[in-house]
Amino acid sequence: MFNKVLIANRGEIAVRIIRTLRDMGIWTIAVYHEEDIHSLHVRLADEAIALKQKVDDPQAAEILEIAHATGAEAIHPGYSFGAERYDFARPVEKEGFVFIGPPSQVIRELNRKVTMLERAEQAGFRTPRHSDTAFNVGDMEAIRRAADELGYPVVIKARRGGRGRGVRLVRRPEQLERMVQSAGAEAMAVYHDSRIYLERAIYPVLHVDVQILADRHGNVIHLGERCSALQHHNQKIICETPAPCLSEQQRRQVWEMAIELARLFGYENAGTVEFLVEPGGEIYFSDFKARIQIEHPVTEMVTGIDLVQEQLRLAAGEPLRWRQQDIRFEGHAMQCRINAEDPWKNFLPSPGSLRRFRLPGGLHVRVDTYGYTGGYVPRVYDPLLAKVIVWGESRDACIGRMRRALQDFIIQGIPTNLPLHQGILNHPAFLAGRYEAMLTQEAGLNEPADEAHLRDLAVIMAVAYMRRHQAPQPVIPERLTTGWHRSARRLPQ
Amino acid sequence: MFNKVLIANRGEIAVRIIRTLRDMGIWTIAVYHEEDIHSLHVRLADEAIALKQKVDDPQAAEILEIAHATGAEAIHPGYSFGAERYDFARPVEKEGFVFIGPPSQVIRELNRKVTMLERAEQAGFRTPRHSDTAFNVGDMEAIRRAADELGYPVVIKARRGGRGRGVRLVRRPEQLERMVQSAGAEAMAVYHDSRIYLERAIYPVLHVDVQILADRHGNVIHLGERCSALQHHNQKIICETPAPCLSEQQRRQVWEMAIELARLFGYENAGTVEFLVEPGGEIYFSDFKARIQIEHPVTEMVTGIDLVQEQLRLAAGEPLRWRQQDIRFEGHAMQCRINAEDPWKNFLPSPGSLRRFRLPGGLHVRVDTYGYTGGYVPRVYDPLLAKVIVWGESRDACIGRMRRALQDFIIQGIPTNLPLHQGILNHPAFLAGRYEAMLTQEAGLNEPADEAHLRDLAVIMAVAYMRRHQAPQPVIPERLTTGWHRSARRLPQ
Amino acid sequence: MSKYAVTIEGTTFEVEIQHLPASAEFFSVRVNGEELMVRVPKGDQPTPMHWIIVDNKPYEVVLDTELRWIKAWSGWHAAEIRDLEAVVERPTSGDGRVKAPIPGLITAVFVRVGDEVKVGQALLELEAMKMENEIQAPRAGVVTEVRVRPGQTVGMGEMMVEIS
Amino acid sequence: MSKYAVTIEGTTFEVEIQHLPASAEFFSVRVNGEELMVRVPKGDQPTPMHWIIVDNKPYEVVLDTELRWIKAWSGWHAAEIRDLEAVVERPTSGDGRVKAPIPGLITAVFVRVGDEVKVGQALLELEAMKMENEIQAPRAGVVTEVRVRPGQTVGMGEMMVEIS
Repeated sequence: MFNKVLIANRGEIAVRIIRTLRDMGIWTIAVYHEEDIHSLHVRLADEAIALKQKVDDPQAAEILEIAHATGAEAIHPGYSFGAERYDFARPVEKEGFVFIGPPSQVIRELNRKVTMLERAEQAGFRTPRHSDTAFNVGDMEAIRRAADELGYPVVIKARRGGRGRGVRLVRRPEQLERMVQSAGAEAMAVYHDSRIYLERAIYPVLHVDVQILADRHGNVIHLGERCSALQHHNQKIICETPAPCLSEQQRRQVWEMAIELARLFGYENAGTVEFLVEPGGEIYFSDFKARIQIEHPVTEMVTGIDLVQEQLRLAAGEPLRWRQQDIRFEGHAMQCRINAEDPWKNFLPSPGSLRRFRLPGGLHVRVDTYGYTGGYVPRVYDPLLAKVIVWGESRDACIGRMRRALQDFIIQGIPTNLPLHQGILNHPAFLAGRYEAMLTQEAGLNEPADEAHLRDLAVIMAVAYMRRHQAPQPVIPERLTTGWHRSARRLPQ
Repeated sequence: MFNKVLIANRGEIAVRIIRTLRDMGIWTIAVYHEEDIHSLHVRLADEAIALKQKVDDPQAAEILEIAHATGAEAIHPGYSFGAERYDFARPVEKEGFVFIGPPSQVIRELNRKVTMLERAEQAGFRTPRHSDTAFNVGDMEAIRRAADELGYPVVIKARRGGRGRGVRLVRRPEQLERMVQSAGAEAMAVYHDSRIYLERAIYPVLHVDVQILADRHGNVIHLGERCSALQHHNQKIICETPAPCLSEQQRRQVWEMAIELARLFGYENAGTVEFLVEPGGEIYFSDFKARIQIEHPVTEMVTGIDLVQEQLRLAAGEPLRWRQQDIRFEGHAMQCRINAEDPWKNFLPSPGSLRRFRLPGGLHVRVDTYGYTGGYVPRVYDPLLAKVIVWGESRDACIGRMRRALQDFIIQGIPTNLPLHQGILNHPAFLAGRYEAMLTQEAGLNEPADEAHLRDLAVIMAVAYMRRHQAPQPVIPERLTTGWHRSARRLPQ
Repeated sequence: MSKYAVTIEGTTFEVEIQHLPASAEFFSVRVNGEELMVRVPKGDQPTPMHWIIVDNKPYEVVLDTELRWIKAWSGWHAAEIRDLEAVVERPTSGDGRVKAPIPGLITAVFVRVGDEVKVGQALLELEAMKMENEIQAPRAGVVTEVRVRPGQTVGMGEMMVEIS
Repeated sequence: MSKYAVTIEGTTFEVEIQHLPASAEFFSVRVNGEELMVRVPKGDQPTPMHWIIVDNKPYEVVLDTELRWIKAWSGWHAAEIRDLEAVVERPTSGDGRVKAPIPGLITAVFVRVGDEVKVGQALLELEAMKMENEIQAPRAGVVTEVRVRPGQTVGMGEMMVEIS
């Protein structure tokens, strides 16, 4: 195994990888941009090197210079879209470092989304109908023609794909141009490639991902599926396994398809095969991610397997340690993404200081985060602050524990999307596992509260108001010093 | 299942129980003495009632008054010695509440240690040789006679037993009187019963405990053993499962003996059967605890079973949910007890404010604690502040993860015994699983450090010293303002 | 004694608070004719406080610095509070200036000067922290000024659109 | 520039610290002939600080308020520090007064006035936080005063025994 590994990522991703490396006794080299100096990953690593560039989008040259200087043997790209960049993986390999992921050639093939889908189609897999080619965003005439051919609603997707970025659902032709420009701009910012392609929209649709592990000796296994139908701002905010929305037959079907697809593309290391499932029952292969996902911990919870550890072993050329029949799935696991977003301001990002940050704990509760009391959510990165992952012997037990864990997660200093999760965890459609019904309704943000509880909350507000006035050096905006202090904003309904 | 449960305990015990109850959707009623107002259990409960008495030793009357007033249906006594008090359990039953534990009659029988051991002997179990009766501490003549008969070294034990309190190892006759007085005083303080009995010392000896679950329908299963040979101040500071010190045959033997003993005493609910194992191979039954132990989380880690949840189900009269063959033991688990004790002052208790309290996290790491940043370790209770529990697929993986977890546990404000654990986790005898060899050597407190590391530490000290001088309002004791500031104390070797 | 009207989730409560002489931690509170004991435990409590015991129920709360909302275990609740003993009552400022809540890049502007807008109507799109964020009208009215155009970066608090 | 001698785990290092003009966060340090860059990141750092980057290695440290020891990932290490530029060098106080480190109950006293004691020898037993705690002699010498007897309770910092 390696002695020194460089982690070319930031935030909870870097924290999560550093923890496994240190569990294994491997020396960890973190990199950080000045914005991230107060992130936990800088403090947990054995060595931390300042970068000139932002870390979520690393240029190979600077990272390789650091790898040479520190004596790293391998480089872990993390599991954001940076892990899927051929122009990062290839130089890493060429300079003689081990890239913790699939060979760069595989990454390149999987990145050409249209070609990849066509190869799968030729092998007999059903895919969502899509345009034959990718387009430059300037080529509106061709784009419009392709959209008309597919029929509305249509989905715009970035040619390079990943993380729900550069994705837009277009319901009516008159929205097309604006959406194409917006998607292209986002894709340019994220992937340095503004090209997009079109896909017929399947709506409502369930997103099901299958985790696979493949070694370079031809062995491929799957570690079950994850269902992450609940999306907000095109990001999967709640995810669980096993998927409540699949029949037993569909479950086995996606498992087998994932393994066949991994073999078809000659995949190696840990990867994720993404499917779209129509509530009617049709299953479409939609994407193959050359990495693990933000949601991988739910798979770790039900299998007991540390996926980052297996990534290292596979990248080091070791054979898989299990056959398919050795893998057992126990109980149910769920993950909530806690974002630094203000539910009172249409979920705008809310960077700032974490004045109080008390994590939930106890049996079967895991939190992956770069935050801590006194830490900071930087302005320049995505708003993912923490992931709360819980396990339960059943889905109900899992939901009960998640509810408790979110109640006990105390974050002061910035608003977060915690209330959105609490609303979803009490939504009848979610409790029934009917994800498709969630898509058309917005979850309320509050649990039903009885009069005695509201009375207590009113008392607390009154005491807080009074204490502000009594504070020795009050820093009170003028509008608070008397009368109605401000019309309270209602929550988005 | 119950709707409202009162938890008659404090600290990490109350926190741990509250979490499971809330996972199950049960309303939790905490009690607290003024000293504990800043303990996490007060903040996590649905309802928190102030007590006039100290909480670790609850008088039934006040607790019952609260149970009536709040509408509790059941009372969980926690898992300190208070859980084994007949004079607490009996009134709880009599007033119509469910006592979460075995029937009070069973508690009474198990409390009479000498009688209990004799009953086991009559049923064919080997027990350590002990005095025929318990003594008043004033009766030194009889005690001396009994000690001479058993032969030195001899162990003084409190008649009421439990938690290593009132226990003294006497190597030479001239130590006897002082040790008896000291043990008696401690037993009086803890159990309100100063009577003691004597046991022939088995030395070196391994302590092995077996977790059992029994329902009121005659079903008994075990959940494996725990090995906690590493004691400090007579408390088990490190504990693990499976026990590395047992042969496969010994392991099966203690499992079976535990089940037979549970049947012999008509046990119900979760209980712990304690054995002493001579390195030579002889196994002695030494105690039967009418409760789970501080160490129960390691069993939860390898079985996936929430023991507090099962206690509730069993107390509610439900049958066991598993047969013995359904129980599977996966991997290895370990627990370190983090005590508020100053390793630089002979492990004196170190109460005070938790200025910084950052928990380790990630996959398979659990921390049970009543502390948080801004919290407080009170002066009047025992020094157990936190338990770090980790799981690994092997013992080595488990130790690697525990090492990392302890490195990442940041506690500022008070000293703790963390360095003692770090020393043990690097001790060759511990790494080899040879517990018996640990008993005769003290672990060093530090990992071996190379020159470059020491150089960095020296730089840090120098910078810290300089910054103190530069602080705008230095609060620097005179001896720090110049010259050698104080002879550094060496750690206890 | 202080007296407030607090509206929470549509229900209004009249709350009278009396400091108990013995201690700064305890208050006697009268609400809807009931007498409750309230405790704000000392410790590291900042303003606004973050934990409180009301009638034996501990509440771990996060309060908006402007006291617009309260987060407790039951979720987040909007609140309005009025000091019933305040002599002068000032109106809210009624500010219709829409400022950048976060630094970022303007990717689209949907309104022009003279447009009539409704509460919640999309005004523009601001890209920040890797997200497209729709900025909505905080009040109904007529757009009187548009200071930004697509492609422009804005700083925190920079005025973008004015509605009056 | 400041200059210190620091002894840690038996090895003594001479450390020269130079503030870099540009920032209060960065220091240039010379130790054993090597030049190292040190950074004390701002933020909520109290005195003593709790994290620092030395030569690209982040250290999460807990320092004794009296700088007697440092806790880093490698464990706890005793340290001695001497300011090499201090003009007046005062001796350590050599205080032989043994004070109660914690409030508690005296359960046993093992020495009498006039006894000669060695470093680490047991002086008395103090019960506190449910534990019997042995209080040991901090230095060798002769017991000149014993102020406590078994059964007596002592407060924090109360003088119990003096050795000179």
